[in-house]
Amino acid sequence: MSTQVASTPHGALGLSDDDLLSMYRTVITARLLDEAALRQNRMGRAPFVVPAEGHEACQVGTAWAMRRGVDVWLPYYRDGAVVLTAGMTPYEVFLGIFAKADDPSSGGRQMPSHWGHRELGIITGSSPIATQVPHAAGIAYAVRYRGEDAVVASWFGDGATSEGDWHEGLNFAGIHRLPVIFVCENNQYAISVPQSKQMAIENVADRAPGYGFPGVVVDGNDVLACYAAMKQAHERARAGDGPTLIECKTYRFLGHTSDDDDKTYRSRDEVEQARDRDPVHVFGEYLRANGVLDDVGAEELRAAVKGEIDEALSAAWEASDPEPASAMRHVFAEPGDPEGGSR
Amino acid sequence: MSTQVASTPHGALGLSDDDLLSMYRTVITARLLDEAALRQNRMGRAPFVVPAEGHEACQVGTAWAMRRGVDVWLPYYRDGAVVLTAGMTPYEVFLGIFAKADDPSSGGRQMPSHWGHRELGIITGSSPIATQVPHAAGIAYAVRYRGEDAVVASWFGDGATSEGDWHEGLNFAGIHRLPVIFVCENNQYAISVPQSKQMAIENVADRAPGYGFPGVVVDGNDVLACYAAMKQAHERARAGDGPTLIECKTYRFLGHTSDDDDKTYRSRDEVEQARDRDPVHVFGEYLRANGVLDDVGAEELRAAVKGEIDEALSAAWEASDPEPASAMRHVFAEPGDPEGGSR
Amino acid sequence: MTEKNVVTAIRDALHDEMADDDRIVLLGEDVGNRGGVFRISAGWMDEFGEARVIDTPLAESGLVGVAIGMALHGMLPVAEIQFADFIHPAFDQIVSEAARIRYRSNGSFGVPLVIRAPCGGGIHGALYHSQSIEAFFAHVPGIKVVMPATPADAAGLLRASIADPDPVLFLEHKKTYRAITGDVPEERHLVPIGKADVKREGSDLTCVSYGYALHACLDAAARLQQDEGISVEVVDVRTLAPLDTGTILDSVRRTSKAIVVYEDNRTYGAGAEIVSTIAEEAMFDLDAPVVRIGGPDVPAMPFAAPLEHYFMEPEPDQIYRRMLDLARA
Amino acid sequence: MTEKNVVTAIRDALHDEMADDDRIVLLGEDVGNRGGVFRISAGWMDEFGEARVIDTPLAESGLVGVAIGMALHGMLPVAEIQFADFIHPAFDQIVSEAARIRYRSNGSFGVPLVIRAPCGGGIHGALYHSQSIEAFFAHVPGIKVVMPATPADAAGLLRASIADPDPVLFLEHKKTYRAITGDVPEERHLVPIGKADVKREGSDLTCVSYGYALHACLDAAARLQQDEGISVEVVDVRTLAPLDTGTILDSVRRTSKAIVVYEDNRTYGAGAEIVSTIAEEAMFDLDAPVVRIGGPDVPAMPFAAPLEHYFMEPEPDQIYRRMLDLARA
Ligand SMILES: Cc1ncc(C[n+]2csc(CCOP(=O)(O)OP(=O)(O)O)c2C)c(N)n1
Ligand SMILES: Cc1ncc(C[n+]2csc(CCOP(=O)(O)OP(=O)(O)O)c2C)c(N)n1
Ligand SMILES: [Mg+2]
Ligand SMILES: [Mg+2]
Repeated sequence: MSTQVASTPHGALGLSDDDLLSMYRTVITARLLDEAALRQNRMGRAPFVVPAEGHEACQVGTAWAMRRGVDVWLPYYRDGAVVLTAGMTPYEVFLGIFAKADDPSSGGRQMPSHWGHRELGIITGSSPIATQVPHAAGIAYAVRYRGEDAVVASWFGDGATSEGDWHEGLNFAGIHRLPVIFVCENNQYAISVPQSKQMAIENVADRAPGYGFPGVVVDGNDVLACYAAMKQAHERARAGDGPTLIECKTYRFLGHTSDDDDKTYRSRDEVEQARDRDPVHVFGEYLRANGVLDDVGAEELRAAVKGEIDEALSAAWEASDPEPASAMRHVFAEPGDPEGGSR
Repeated sequence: MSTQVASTPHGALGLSDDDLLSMYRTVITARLLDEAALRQNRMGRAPFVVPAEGHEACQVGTAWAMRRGVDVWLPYYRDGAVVLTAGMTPYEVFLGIFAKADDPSSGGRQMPSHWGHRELGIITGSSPIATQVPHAAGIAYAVRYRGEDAVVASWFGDGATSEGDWHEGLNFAGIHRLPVIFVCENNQYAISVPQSKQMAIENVADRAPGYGFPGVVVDGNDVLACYAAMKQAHERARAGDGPTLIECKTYRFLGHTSDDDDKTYRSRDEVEQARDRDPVHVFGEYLRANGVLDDVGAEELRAAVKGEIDEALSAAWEASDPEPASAMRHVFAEPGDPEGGSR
Repeated sequence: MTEKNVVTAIRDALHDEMADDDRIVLLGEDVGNRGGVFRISAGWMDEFGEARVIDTPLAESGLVGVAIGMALHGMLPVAEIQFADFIHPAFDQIVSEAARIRYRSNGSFGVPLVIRAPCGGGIHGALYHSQSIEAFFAHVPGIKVVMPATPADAAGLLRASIADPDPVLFLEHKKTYRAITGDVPEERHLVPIGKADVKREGSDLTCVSYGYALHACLDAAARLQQDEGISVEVVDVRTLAPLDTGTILDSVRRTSKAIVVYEDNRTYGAGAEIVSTIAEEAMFDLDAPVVRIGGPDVPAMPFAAPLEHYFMEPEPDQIYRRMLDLARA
Repeated sequence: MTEKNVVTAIRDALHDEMADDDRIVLLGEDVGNRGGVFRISAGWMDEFGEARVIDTPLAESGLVGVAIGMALHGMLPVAEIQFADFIHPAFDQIVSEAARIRYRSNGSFGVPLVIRAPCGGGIHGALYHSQSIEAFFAHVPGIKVVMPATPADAAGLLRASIADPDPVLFLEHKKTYRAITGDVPEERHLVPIGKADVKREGSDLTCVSYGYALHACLDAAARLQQDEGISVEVVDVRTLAPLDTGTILDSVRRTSKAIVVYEDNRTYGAGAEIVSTIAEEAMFDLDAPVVRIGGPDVPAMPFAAPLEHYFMEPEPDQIYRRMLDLARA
């Protein structure tokens, strides 16, 4: 059986067919969850949602190389599929979407998709872009200081690379050769601003040498390519060889958020053309071509996931809202609050 | 005569012997001015001075390629020799050192060496490091927007490259291919922090490709090498080819400022070794070797400059202090104030 | 006069100013094809050209720093911060640079820059799309801070801000954008920076407010007149810095009672300066202690509707009730 | 008890805490070989190792951001900002991140971070080495702001700040560093955050102050006692946020007169909150309007000696004279 595995591209990466099926299930979950959330938004039940559509391969591919319960995750708002990979459940995601009291990210205090989950090692994130990048470096410093084996990863968009914090975070990580991975999901737009107005270069990864560590460009619609790059970076980090910047070239299929109208700045042609390389289809094709999952199996999986999501959604919808006066709590520590953060 | 000129290295750069003598005079002026200022500091007459010693070649060399009265200058506090090249007089510099009412930079409001001179196109600078870098980009944008032929240059130390503003300023300049030159005077220390704790790379210039324009490393103790690099960058800028980052490798011979004690972080050996390549001597040697100035001439020039400086110092010392209640002025525009800035 | 809402008034005024003077450029994130997230500049990139409607990289410090450079070299930049909450990365460029350049150069240089920032809550924007930021900047000498609450003031103050030779932070409360309409003069009118405005005359007590909270105060004042015959004078501060203490003190001296209302976190908020000024200058004219209503001292407005409502109004109808208590005191 | 100056008290307290608990690290520009520009950590890089005494690149936002990361992962970072004036690039990391992480995560995460910042003027530091920054941060819920004025308070508040589970901005007035000496307990003593302290008892009027200005007030109070037999109670705020309104109001209610003194720019300064609180809560106890003395509203302290002196004291002996006037009112 292990010989059979090694004869496929995923086998060569050390992934079994079962691994691949789990990855695919996560990809499908992310996609169907997005669609369900968007429907809730149109129905007026979810005031704000952030679709990941188009980013599923690079999110699941990179996140898959991380270890649940060991590594530390600093995703950004578009990373619905990263947090599913880290262990968040669709129910928990919907608790956030409906701003319920039990939302693990914030108890309904933050906008949806501002992830945080202490038990899973997902560090609370905010709206201001790129602020998590120095946090990732600081956590990686602490990981090494404390002699832990963890790896820290921070995800962000192309837009984030323009912020001073991005520069300062990468620079610090490079100086100290920290066990941290920086993943840029380059979808070529910061809301409406095209890459050409964000930077005068083609590859964000080309900035990595300026910080003294390698930058890698991968096809963000190829889940295995993303996994492979991340796996290597993860090994580098654990070996004490320092950070890696991974740039995944991808595309966002929908508006920036449910508040955006992307027709103002992108042609429908451009979007349609990008959909030709929809990472969900690309992954499905790979599975079929390698005999991992046929059409019937794919349909069954889809239906199963859909059932799970519907259930999660209904349960979350029924959950309790936060108490109004609880708005005054947690400005400062309360007796019994956990200390610090991820550990 | 022109053939004779072209046969020397400086001739090949289009510099006549007279040009070279002017450059040398500026270098000597900077050095002697520093020494005089430091003596004033030790005498208790100047509470704070910032010596440029060691940086004279890279400052005069780069600044020499700029055009007085046309181009726009954004120096940092160590750039005593840049502002002399731009046209500031020793008298004006001493007005700043003694915080006199007529100090053109600030009327004695800022610490010495926080340069500004509207008539000369030297933009007012502050203490916070690297804030002038985005200003330079914005001025260069305005230069092009208004159809002017000017070139903008901003000088800074190696320390400045760690700031977010540095990243954001270079990135904007690269995107718009602006007529601006960024000059890094890399003396290997940000106060006491050695380069190895500031960045994981050897050359700051290697960051330029990340912004889509060239980076150049030059020997900052070789005034002609600095001039040559700047001249080329200046031509690029005027031709519409965009920014250049020039890194001058140099060394600061004295403390960071008169408040610093560099013995806490640098060995005397290291400093002595650097002095072997004192740019003033290197330049003097070049002049002698190329028959431009012999020892007698050099001594005469030195004596003449010293006389000028002593005179400037005495005159500035006698100038009026600012009126105490004038501290309340210029918070907002007063009737008759000039608009905007450099033009 | 034309009736418009606040966002339209801002759009029209900025449009006309740009059409009149090509030194003016608009720069910010998504101001180009997207026309800004509030669509103020929709179509302008085509109309004025890419050189004047500049989509910047996602970098607020650089954005403000570049705009300062432009202002130093003959242009009149209007920098748009997408949400006021994202102005914080530019704090150093605003405080250390824009606000200090004239002072530090002894008057040689000036920064004719306008920074526009949509602020305020109640629009389901959660912690990072709801903030009030006026207190931070009103404290900084060298920059002016204005915050119009009506369409006419928005248009007139925006024109005055662009005409001003010094940096002006122009705060636009997002909730007023569409909710507040009013008449705006057709012609180019300027509302002077530094002048408060009595938005409702009254004799029993003075209410001082600004921004969206002003409208809650006007509403409470109207109901108190109707319900209880209590006559509340409502002063719209309009400019936080420099503060028009004259208009405020005149009113308080007439009514002998004062209440100050603002949305921002209460403690060390802008209202503290107003209350303090009244206490120092008009204490012997007061018949009751000054009352201050500010937002709860929590880091920012939460997202969930019950929490957001609690932030905006911890007790039901609190402005009305505190006014009533004060009138009866 | 040992007599020390403020900078020594800070150094000794921080040293002992670091020796006791290796979760504590010090990071900042030049804290390593240079020992910081005020030499607080001289020799510590050798003593505690490079991993605990960290020379950072010249980047304040990154410095605070990295420290937040450390605090989120089991460490207790002390971030040194070389001069408070250079904290502004880190404003976003402090306001949007450090101060909001607990709130936004509904209590799941916390940031046990201390940010030390030498502030204040009168030391010939000009515009960018003289600033007061307390008003900006005292307004931000989620971060505590302390500003000791004596060696004992500096030591005790620093220890309390390190022990605190939330972010604390620890402000050190540079002019107190060497100018102010006093007894400091040998043993590990904590001064509670959020408690003001009556530094001089009195009955004729209450003076509320903090930082270096407190000493000018104590000096004026002593002279008034001697010259005029006027008894001034001097309250040292010590913690700006959360503000101990109880101690302040108790004193004002006893003396019936209040003067608030601070070095920072007057308008929208921290003193406005204190005056406002007194006006709201104790107006009927007052025999005269509250008096407020703040710094001139100019962008920052100028360098030239005549200008700097003017900033620190626009009229000769103004605190003494305003106290005297108030006592006689
Ligand atoms: C500091 C800051 N400025 C502006 C914004 C508004 N904003 C939210 S997302 C975004 C674009 C981000 O683009 P990118 O990083 O490429 O991520 P993407 O949304 O494309 O995945 C902007 C400008 C913000 N959240 N924070
Ligand atoms: C934002 C900011 N942080 C810290 C400082 C304090 N400081 C002044 S100069 C300096 C080092 C600058 O080093 P570099 O840029 O290499 O220039 P050099 O002095 O070596 O010429 C530091 C940290 C400052 N002025 N501004
Ligand atoms: Mg993007
Ligand atoms: Mg240096």
